[in-house]
Amino acid sequence: GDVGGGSVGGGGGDDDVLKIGFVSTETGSSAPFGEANTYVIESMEQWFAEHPVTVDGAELSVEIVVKDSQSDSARAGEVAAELINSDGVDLVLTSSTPDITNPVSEQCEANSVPCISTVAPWQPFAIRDGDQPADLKYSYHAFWGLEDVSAVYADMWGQVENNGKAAGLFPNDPDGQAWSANFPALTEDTGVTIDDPGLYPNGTQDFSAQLSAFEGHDILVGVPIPPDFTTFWQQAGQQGYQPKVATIGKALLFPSSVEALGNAGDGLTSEVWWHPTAPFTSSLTGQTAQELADQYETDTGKQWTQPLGFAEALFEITVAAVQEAGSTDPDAITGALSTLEVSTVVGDIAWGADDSVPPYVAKTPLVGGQWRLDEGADEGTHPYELVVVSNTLAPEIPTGGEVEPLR
Amino acid sequence: MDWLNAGVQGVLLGGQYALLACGLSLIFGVMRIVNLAHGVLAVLAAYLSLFLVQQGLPLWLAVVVVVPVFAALGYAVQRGLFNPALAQVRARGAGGDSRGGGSRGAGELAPLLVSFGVAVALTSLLQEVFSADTRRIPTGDLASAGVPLGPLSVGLLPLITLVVAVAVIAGVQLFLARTPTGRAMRAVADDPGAAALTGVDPRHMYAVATAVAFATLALAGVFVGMSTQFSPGYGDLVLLFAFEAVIIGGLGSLWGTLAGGVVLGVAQTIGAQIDPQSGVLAGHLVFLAVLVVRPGGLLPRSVPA
Amino acid sequence: MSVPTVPPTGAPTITRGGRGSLIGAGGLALVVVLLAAVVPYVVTLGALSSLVMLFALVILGTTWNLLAGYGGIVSVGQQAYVGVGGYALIQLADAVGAPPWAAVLAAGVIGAAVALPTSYLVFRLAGGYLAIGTWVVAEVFRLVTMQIDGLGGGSGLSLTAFRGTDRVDRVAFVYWFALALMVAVVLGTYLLMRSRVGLGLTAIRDDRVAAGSLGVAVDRGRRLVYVAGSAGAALAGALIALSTLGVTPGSIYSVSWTAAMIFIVVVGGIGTIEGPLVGAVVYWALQQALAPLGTWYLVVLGVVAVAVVLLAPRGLWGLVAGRFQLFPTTYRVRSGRI
Amino acid sequence: MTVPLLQVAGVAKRFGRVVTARDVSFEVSAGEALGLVGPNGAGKTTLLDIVAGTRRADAGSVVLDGQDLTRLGAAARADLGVARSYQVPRPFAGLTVYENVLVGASFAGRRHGGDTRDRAWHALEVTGLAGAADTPSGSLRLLDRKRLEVARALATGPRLLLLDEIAGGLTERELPQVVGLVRRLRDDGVAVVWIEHVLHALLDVVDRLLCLAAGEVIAQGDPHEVIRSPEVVEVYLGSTVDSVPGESA
Amino acid sequence: MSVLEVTGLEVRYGDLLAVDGVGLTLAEGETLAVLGANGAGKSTLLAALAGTHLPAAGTVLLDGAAVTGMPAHRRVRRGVALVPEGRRLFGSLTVEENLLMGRYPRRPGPWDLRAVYDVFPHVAEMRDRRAAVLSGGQQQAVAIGRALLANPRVLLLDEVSLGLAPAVVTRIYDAVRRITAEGTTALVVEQDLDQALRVADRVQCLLRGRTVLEAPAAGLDREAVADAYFGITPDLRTQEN
Ligand SMILES: Nc1ncnc2c1ncn2[C@@H]1O[C@H](COP(=O)(O)OP(=O)(O)OP(=O)(O)O)[C@@H](O)[C@H]1O
Ligand SMILES: Nc1ncnc2c1ncn2[C@@H]1O[C@H](COP(=O)(O)OP(=O)(O)OP(=O)(O)O)[C@@H](O)[C@H]1O
Ligand SMILES: [Mg+2]
Ligand SMILES: [Mg+2]
Repeated sequence: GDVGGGSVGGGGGDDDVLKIGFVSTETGSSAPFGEANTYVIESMEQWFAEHPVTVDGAELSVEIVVKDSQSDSARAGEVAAELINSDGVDLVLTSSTPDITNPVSEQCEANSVPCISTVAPWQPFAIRDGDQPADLKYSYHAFWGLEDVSAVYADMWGQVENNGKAAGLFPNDPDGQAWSANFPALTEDTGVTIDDPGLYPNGTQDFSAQLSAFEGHDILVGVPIPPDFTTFWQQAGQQGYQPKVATIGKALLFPSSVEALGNAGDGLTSEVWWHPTAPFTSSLTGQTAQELADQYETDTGKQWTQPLGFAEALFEITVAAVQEAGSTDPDAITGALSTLEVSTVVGDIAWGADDSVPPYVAKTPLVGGQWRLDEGADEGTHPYELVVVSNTLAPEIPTGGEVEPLR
Repeated sequence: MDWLNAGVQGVLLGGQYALLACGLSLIFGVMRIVNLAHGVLAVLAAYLSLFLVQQGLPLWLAVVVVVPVFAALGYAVQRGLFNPALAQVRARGAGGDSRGGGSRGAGELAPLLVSFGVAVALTSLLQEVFSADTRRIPTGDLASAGVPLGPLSVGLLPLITLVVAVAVIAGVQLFLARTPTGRAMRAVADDPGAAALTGVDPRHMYAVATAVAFATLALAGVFVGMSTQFSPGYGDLVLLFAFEAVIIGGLGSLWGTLAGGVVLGVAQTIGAQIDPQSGVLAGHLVFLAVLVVRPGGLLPRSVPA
Repeated sequence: MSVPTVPPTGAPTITRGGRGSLIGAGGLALVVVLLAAVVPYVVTLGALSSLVMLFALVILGTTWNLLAGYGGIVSVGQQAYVGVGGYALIQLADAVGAPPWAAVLAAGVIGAAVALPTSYLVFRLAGGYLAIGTWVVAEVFRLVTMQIDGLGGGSGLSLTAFRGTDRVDRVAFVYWFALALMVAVVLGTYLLMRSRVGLGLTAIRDDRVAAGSLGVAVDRGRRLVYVAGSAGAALAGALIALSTLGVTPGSIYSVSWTAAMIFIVVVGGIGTIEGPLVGAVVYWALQQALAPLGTWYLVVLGVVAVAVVLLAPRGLWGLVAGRFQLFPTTYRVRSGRI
Repeated sequence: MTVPLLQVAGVAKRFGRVVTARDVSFEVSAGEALGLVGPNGAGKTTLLDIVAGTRRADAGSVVLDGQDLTRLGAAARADLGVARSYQVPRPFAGLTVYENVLVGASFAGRRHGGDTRDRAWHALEVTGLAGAADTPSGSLRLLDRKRLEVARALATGPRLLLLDEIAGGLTERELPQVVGLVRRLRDDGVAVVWIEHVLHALLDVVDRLLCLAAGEVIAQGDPHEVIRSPEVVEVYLGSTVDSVPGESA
Repeated sequence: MSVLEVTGLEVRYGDLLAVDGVGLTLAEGETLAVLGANGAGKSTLLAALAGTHLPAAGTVLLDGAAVTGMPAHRRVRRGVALVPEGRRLFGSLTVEENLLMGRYPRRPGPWDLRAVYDVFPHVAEMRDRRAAVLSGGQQQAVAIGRALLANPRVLLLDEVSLGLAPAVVTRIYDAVRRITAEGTTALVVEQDLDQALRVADRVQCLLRGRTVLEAPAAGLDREAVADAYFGITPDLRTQEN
């Protein structure tokens, strides 16, 4: 036989089964990202059991193989290779943080298997070495970019009187690098200059150097990991640094991390990539965003999180692409993805439609939000609420108020 | 002014490291165990306190509960896991039954690997129980409160942490230096076999040492839990800093550990003041520099060859 | 002048390994032949990729055992060289354009070249100090790497040299190459330990001062071990990068590599050539079998580590093998005298 | 016996306040045995360390056969023919007795050429350890450990042999074996320096005696004269005066 | 009633039977010297009496109560104190702290710090030094002092002269004689026959783990004892257990 001919390879296997591989993050430091994945994968398995995918009149049963990246990029690449080469999946889904999406996409490129990824701004996904987007043939990414974040941020900052000076709190990780490399130029046009004292390593325990450099900056912007932001924000309080508006990516993503800030989380702003009030519905289940979020809260008892919609969207995209391709052949799926248009629970997604991004990137709508503390919240309900305060980029998503300056 | 501020903040940071390092130093000094589970155990203490606080206990009462619980846990862990592992170190040291294909047994690595196993398993168990979400022990306004100190403003919580660290270290140091039990503990550290000949049960004494270490670690865990957001894996992030504090200070010297924590803290803040990217790196470089100049640490209690 | 005041009486028979060892070695050779000539044709490409990880683990375990088990240098910082190897591979293959096999070997050489000056720092320390010191050195490597823009900073690098190659060719190449490398490393370690140098190294491990008084060049010996062990870690790092097609500083410089090495060596049986082989297979098999359990996988891993140390202190190999050695390094004296 | 094999001149060494050697000088020729006595803590072992190169002196020189060893490390000196035993034995616990001795024969012993294994075996036979060749050295009892110390040193085929308390704890009947071994070595042309508190054994074989107290040579020369000198009687052999080492510094 | 009574004691290291059916009795205030060649099993016997290496068979009665399987640290509290081979002081503790470790079992009795300093006046002078920097002879004195502070019923001394300068040996044994003269019951293992015969009331000779000679010390011939070491004196009253 041939080398590696022991069993199916990628794209092989039964023609009446759609085998989806999912590299999720269930353990390790990024595990909160994976919680929504786990929930959606389970409900999708039920859904597909009752609703097989119909392709050209033939019914495909759907099988989902999940592997845990353990929050480690080497492990992510390893399990992606296993999914492709041992499990023989037809395509690979993955999400959340470039540390995971990029190695998975590399494996898919090397093994000629389609890969659909999300929950990572497109710049750190696309730009892997040097400053040019990589030339990817099998990877398709759906998310927004830093130009969108900066526009949203600028709009939010415009709602609060400020001196046009912003302090940048960027870590030395893929997100921080992308933020610090792109943000200053992007916000300059809006009259805000960002002072970036340099990328600090994750896990930094003392931010007094940053705090002394930040004095006199009305705006704080950054993408720290949650523990680092808590450390920073507390030390800011202790050492008397008080910006008018603080817009923080990543660290404020999950309600639990905002809750962990105590009262100090009130009024912090952040980009919002998915919100239950958005007027979108799932192309698979027909659930609205609100229904999906409510269902999640009922089933898990936890507050809804933004990755939820995107986990759902990954499956919507998959089914649409396979139907468009008319088969599970990897090249056919890749071909279908390159021009795919689909309306998902996170909004309209279309590849090849936007010349300002690489052809394998499809952008999703982005708005801005502010965390508001509900002082009178009952025991057992969630004390913080995320209110949409900026929708210039996606007017279809309704706002719930204006940015209030920090107290 | 910035430099002064950086220095002061560094000292406060050092207090945090020293508090965490105190138990590490005790275990390292008495048993030569490099306890890799120290960080995650501190996190466990934080979770436990948080749980109690969520049950409605005031924080001080939670601490009063958690510290003795951890002392008991330390006693049990030592008797159940570390003592058997240490027995192998000694078996190897005495040559013991080393007959056979050159295989020498885990030897001095046994405690290291046991603590590693505990760390890995415990981290995952914590995640299973508490999920990977980040938490914090609520402190009201304490966490972000500052107190003016001359021209500077320093955090109240870090100040309290430093004071507690100094108090704990002084207490443990006094216990070791002045009480018969402390003396017996040092004797066991020198020669457990000879200590047994004076009526000390080395295994019990080791367990007492670990109990004390765990009590201090629980306290450190509570302070970690108040001052930052923690998740099951958070312990690894600060474990190395605590080790550095122990080693800079020198084996077996708790005052050294405090000094080590402060040196490391100041190195990090001053380093960050020079270049915000390099705070942690500067701490590491100062650590290595100290070791190059004084391979025994700053204040080693010179232990005989 | 010299000793022989008593005439040689009843010269002893000195043997190293017996028939058991020969049979065992034959068995091992057979396994290697099977791995080289049969396995690739009967398993999936995915299985081959994960076997590459097994081979890398064997190299990691074997070289860490060289360090700790034979050299007495308990380094917790070998991830420094895993990282150096990974980055060197990608730079050589992508930026310089070296063929992958040459890039891997060169990564090993670079690892050795970095280890040599580092050893002067590390050797000032001993015991727990050395363990923590090496860990800090590895952190310094990671932090410095993260500050070099050319190395991708905190994001790391992707390996692009393989883009466009046929995947079967790629997987097959990496597989055979890793297999050959593993065999070379294990055999090389064995021959080293069997040689006079190996005897000297064991003496250094047991008592440095006494070894010195008997003419063993202690510093040179330890340095040799450190440099060779680090070169091995760098080779493994290069293989890992080759197989995962990229590196990120957090992952390739992760202390979990060293944790894996310690697990492999101690669980397998330290101070033997066979131990790390057994340990690597156990570690890899646990990973393969239990990874779907998510969190519980690590719980099991931790419990296995504790259980083996406490219940089988000489490791799994010590448990099954007793006096038997597949790779005989010790001498047995059958005295001519009574 | 014209040019001494070993020339130690003006050696000084202190640990903090404790002086363990102050301007110590002595010589030993090939085929000569020098006994080294003195109160506990006088600095005998330290002096041996300095000659063997495991410790560096603060001042002074060590010359072997006209070659200055002062800057050489222990291994280099072993290569030149200096061998020693340790007062507190230091076996390679992970190796068998035979392998322990093989280390001596394979490194410093290599300069003799010939078969390493034979040399190792002879050293075992001479010291009466041949029967224990396969025993893991870690499980030897104290006396056999001391024997192993001597065997390892012999396996290097030394020109200068430094022995540190190899007779302590032996019975009256065992002592003559040790004495005989030292005598044979000396007669073969090896220079021997032997530290020993078991005086009658020492006096049986040494050609000269040197007495050290608090780091200073207080008597040197004919063994029986040295042993009768008042200072030696006072600080070493027994009188009311308490010799507190280092204290006189 | 005898303070210590041992019958049929067997102690093993793996397959090796190091002490093979030894019996002995120690009356109050008596000093017994145990003699024998290297490896005869003397230290092993003491280890079994002190509880650092538990016997495989036989009984050890202390004041009539069985302590055979009791670990060392509990046996000290009952009054068995061993001065081990090689002194084994706590190097990082001061001399006085080392002595105070002897007080750990808190047994009442005549020995306190003052009494020990009286016997070893030179030790008093260096009470604040770390034990590690003492010379061998000084260490030996501290080790004996430490054992005395436990106010033992039985003091076990294992080759306390090993590696000591002649002057020191004399002084140490002077002290031992003074201690036993004050009524402390002692069991002494000693290679130096002259010293042993001078300090002991009775001697017991071991050969390969068995008792080969038991006799009062007074008038005993050195040569006879030495012969017994090697089992070449059938005419002496030997006792096989
Ligand atoms: N590393 C060290 N640090 C401090 N003091 C030391 C050190 N090594 C030895 N000493 C001291 O130096 C002195 C001489 O020690 P040395 O071992 O040479 O004595 P010695 O003559 O061999 O005694 P003995 O007959 O008891 O073996 C002693 O007081 C000892 O405590
Ligand atoms: N830890 C041990 N492991 C194995 N065998 C041992 C051990 N200790 C002693 N032995 C053996 O037990 C026997 C008795 O040893 P022991 O030390 O009791 O003799 P001893 O009479 O005290 O001799 P010495 O005069 O040398 O001190 C010896 O054959 C010795 O080899
Ligand atoms: Mg000496
Ligand atoms: Mg003995």
